[in-house]
Amino acid sequence: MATLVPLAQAVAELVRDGDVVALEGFTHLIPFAAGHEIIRQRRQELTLVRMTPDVIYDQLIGAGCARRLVFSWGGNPGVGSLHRFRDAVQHSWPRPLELEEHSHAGMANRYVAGASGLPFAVLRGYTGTDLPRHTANVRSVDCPFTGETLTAVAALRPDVTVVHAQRADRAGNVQLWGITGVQKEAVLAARRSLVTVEEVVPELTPVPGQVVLPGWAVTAVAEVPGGAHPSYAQGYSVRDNDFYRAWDAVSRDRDTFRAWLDRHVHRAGAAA
Amino acid sequence: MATLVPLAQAVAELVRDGDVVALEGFTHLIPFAAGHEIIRQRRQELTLVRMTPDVIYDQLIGAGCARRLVFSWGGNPGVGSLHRFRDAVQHSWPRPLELEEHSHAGMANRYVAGASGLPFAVLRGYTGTDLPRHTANVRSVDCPFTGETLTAVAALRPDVTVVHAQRADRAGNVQLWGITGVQKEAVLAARRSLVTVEEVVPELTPVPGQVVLPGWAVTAVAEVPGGAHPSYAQGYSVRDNDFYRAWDAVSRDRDTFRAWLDRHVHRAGAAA
Amino acid sequence: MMTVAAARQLRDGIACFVGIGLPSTAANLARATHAPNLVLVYESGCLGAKPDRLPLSIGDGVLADTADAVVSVPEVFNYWLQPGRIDVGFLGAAQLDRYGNLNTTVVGDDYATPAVRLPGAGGAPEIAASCREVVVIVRQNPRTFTARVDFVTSVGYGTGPGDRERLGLRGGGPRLVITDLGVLEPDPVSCELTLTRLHPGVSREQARAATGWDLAVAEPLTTNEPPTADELAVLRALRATAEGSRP
Amino acid sequence: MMTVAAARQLRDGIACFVGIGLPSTAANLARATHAPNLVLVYESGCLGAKPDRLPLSIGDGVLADTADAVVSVPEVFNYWLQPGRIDVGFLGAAQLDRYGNLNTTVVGDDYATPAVRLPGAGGAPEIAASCREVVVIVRQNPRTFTARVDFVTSVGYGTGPGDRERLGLRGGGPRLVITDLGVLEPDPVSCELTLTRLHPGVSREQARAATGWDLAVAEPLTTNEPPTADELAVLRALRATAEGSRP
Repeated sequence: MATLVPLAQAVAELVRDGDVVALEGFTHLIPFAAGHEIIRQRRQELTLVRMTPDVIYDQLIGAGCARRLVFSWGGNPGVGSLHRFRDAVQHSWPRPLELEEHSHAGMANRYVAGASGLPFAVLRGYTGTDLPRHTANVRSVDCPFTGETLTAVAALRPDVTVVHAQRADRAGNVQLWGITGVQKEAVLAARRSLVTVEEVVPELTPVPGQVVLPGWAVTAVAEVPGGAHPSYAQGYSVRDNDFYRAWDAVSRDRDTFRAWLDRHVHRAGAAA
Repeated sequence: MATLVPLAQAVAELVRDGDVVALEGFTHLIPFAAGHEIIRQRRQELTLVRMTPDVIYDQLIGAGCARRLVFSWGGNPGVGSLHRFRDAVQHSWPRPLELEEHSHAGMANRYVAGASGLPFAVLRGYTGTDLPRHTANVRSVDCPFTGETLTAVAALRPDVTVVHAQRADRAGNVQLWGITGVQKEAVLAARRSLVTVEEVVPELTPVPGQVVLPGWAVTAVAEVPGGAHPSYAQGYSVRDNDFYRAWDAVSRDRDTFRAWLDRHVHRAGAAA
Repeated sequence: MMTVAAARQLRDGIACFVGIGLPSTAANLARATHAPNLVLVYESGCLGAKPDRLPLSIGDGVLADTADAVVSVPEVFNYWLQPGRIDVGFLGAAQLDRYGNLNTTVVGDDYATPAVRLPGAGGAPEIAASCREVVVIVRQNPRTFTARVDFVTSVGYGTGPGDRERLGLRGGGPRLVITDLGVLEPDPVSCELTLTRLHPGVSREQARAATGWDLAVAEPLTTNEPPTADELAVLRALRATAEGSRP
Repeated sequence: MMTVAAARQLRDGIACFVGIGLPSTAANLARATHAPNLVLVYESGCLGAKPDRLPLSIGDGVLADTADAVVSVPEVFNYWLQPGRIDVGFLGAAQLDRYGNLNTTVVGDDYATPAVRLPGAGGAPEIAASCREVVVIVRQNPRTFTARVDFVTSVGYGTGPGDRERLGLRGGGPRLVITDLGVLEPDPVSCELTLTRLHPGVSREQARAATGWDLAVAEPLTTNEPPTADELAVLRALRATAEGSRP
């Protein structure tokens, strides 16, 4: 049964230095507030996992929390590049960042394998590309029936997965809807999980398109209204496209970025 | 784009002698009316595929439509045995019936592989049981990362899958909800598909727990109100448990069964 | 008494994979008495179903209506059962041997021409493989409790100690076999099913006579508490909801 | 003109896998003009999205709100893209070679210390592998149209004829490359991208000068019809909905 705890306590208990941490949310429901709390608690040496590292990972990388990034597409959607990510890769600032990169199909299937308790997943993918040359987690497997050679990807098993959802009830049952991405798989693949929610309600009224994660499959739930900003929570907020556009200028310069981080993450948390 | 056609025409066009035919619906939404139409059109030599062959397959088998059955659990749920199925296996009446049997997990994953365009699926299953000795469609596969030996099942690719759903719109988009079982996978795994629906509506109002099959992924839709009876369509009907109980007596005796079939299937169709 | 004994095995808050019939009755009895937070998982995809009446089939509408989540059948097996998220799996059988291997496929020596064709495997092989522990509920007689099962549908302890590990089965295997006569548990060393408890009014001789092998008996052999008035009242009320379905 | 040329390629009723930016604009232009039944599939899991404004990201709420179905990300790749259900996939690239192989990963000789780190693969490798055909939309200049891509993120025709079959890629590969100068198509024999059409006002010399290899030119080389007034009006109206997003 998931416990309901404040965000700071949940991050303190569930996210440890050196962990493999997945923050998921496919454009929608990105757990920004939890990411900021990880920065505030100055976690180090994390392996950050995410299909689409976007602004929240740019912030975590720029803050120096990450040693390694496992991903399939790193950019500011609809805007352009992630400058902190590029600065880390191209100039090792603020520290070197190891990369392990995949395709979306590969990452999604790695989570599926993790959620399924299997060591690998099979797909048609990567063939003929240069991607498999740079990771040990893509190999081939022969079909035992047809002999056809297919691609195998190793299961992802994060130490902790963090996602944001619209609602939870007091038993920790979690409800999300709209674009639900790979969150169910990412939570079920992880050893521990933290879900931040817009609100805790007495009862989860069914909603079309919902995904429900039973409380007994989640470690902790923290109520964090607006915890997905500047991404959005369908039914609660809209995407703050201006923030994404403004991030381009903020993140281009190291000092501007540091000032932003200090003001909007470190001091914002201290005041809360 | 799915075409909207009468049931008799749909079965005439889509279900052919000798086909591999899957009628799916996990206790809920079982396409009885379509099964009866297959009997009325006296299809022969079918390979019938279904996780839970229950009363509708008892009827198809007793009517002599099937040469082979691929399944994972054959019984009258909550009541007992399927007497026509047993008579076919134990006494070759009305004709011999070849069996290929699996576990539920195996069948479900065979459909998943078919829907995914893969020749096989990987699972933890069958190990240590006598099931793999009697089918060529269960083998082992070694994980290319850990070396662990897992089970592989061959993809299922029915020639035609038939399911029942609550609603469709005029473009053939199909909506079902409640227990949705393995229907999406069975439809997507098949070369052709037929969906019978309780009603065709101008617009599909979203419903919690819904599965929507886009019209461009379905071959034909036929409006057949009550087409799941004696199973049920959540929101439209309740399960006719008395029918399932009564079937036990009807199906025990060959003559009683034939009389039932003549009256409730052959003549019912002729009148329609 | 089988139902009551089975219900008592279910601790509150655990997740339990339930088939229809006795297991479903037992699980719902437990939920209505000492285990209100028992999580019932049905292979039809209903997670956390809270039926207010006994369902006749595992696809009964009341299961979907009351579930925390309804998922697809592939998902219930791949994401929920296979990774070992389910604490207890309930299984029945037409035949069972001294190592708790189960047969629900065919009776008779020849698979192709069986004496009795049974329903088959269903979810059982993977429930037996992957649940943290398995509880078998089965009536005890020499035909059912047989030295050798005609077909291994679901693996208990295979041919003895170490077999589950060798086969890569990650669940714990049968922890209890609950019959109409008493309770059997695997010997911690030999894995052989051993009579550990009798139901009230049953003798060890009756139990041994109802077993098709030389049944080991634990010392001391205890006797189960008879059903309480409360258990019986709840059970009767539950069965009354089942629209005349068999107990 | 790139957007209009791309939109014209989309026949009504087909299913189209759409990324954000130019492909999304082109697909929505087609839907608003000659192809009202075009099925837009976004990798965020939105099948049959019918946005009434241009989404800024592939996870925009308007896509989920207007979709026929919203499915999980694993499902959109495994059940919809991988089996070949999508007719046309749109891709962009930072580099492209004469066989239509695409790079969106790194620019520079050394993967570990790249000159420019690009976003990476996303859905592109499997879109390139599995869609029945691929349309590439990319601006044409010698830096982008390069003799050898620094990294093969997505396979076009590999090293030439037969390579896709050898690799087991089941989609047809790039059918068209639409640039700001014209249109290239693979030669049916050699698979080499060949200039087949120019946009109005562009010369073949301009196109050859903007290509980092010795660009083959089809005879006769035709010129695209300029955008119609209707196409331009719809395109302007669409872009006005995009909240100041880049064209």
